[in-house]
Amino acid sequence: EESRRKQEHEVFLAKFSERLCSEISQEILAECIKDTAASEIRLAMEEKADRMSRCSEEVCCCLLEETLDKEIFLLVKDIMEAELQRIQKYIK
Amino acid sequence: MSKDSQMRSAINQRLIEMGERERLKELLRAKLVECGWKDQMKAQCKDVIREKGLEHVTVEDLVAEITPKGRALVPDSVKKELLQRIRAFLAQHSTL
Amino acid sequence: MSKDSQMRSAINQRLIEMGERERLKELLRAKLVECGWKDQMKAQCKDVIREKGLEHVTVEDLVAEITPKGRALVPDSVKKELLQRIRAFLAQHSTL
Repeated sequence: EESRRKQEHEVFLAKFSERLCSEISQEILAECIKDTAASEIRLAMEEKADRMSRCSEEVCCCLLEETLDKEIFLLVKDIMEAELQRIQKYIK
Repeated sequence: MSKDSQMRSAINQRLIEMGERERLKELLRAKLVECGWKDQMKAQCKDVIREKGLEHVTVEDLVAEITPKGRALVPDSVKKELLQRIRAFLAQHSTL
Repeated sequence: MSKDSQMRSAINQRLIEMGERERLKELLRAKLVECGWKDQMKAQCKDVIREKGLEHVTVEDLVAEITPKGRALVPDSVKKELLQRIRAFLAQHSTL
């Protein structure tokens, strides 16, 4: 009877161990997967925000340069023409 | 409540009281990092985000997508070590 | 194509499609007049012409000469306002 009881207990412990192992594994895997997914999405969002900020600055610089170049060219052209006219008038 | 489930409750209770359940969880977390599983999971997440586009993925989607792979990628050696540790603990505390 | 250049293209595309790029240029031109930049530039041009003599200056020379100064003379507040306006636009049209 004693040995039968002992054997039964061992079988119980073996089953219990496997069940506990599987429970803990599932719990930790779910936790780790959720944490990893959340942190990877957060990282990707931060990366995107950084990129957006950097690229906005670059686009802003291009726009500024483009506009300045055009404005400077027109301004110089106008002034040169005006100066020429002034001199021509003076010569006449 | 059957005798088995009574025993299960009692052992679970003791595992919690003695802090062993937390230690087992901690061990598994550490092993998952050590064996590279966590890095593999990060890479999987990055792949899914890249494929689907960040704006089309939620945490839940990502979890659903990578969970089967995550389970399959746990090395047998890690599972075995956890099981051995549980068995050793139960054997050490044979009154349980 | 790198992720950055893809993003820059997408931003430019969006600005052009919605007419915002032209509006931003218009805003910038107005700000350049308002802050006195245009008057300063005119004075710069006249100085160079006076120094070198009109017969020794071409439009290209003058542009090359005054462009670095022209860029440096744009007040930071104007640059900041332009950038803020771009960011606000992108925040409103955040499907990028």
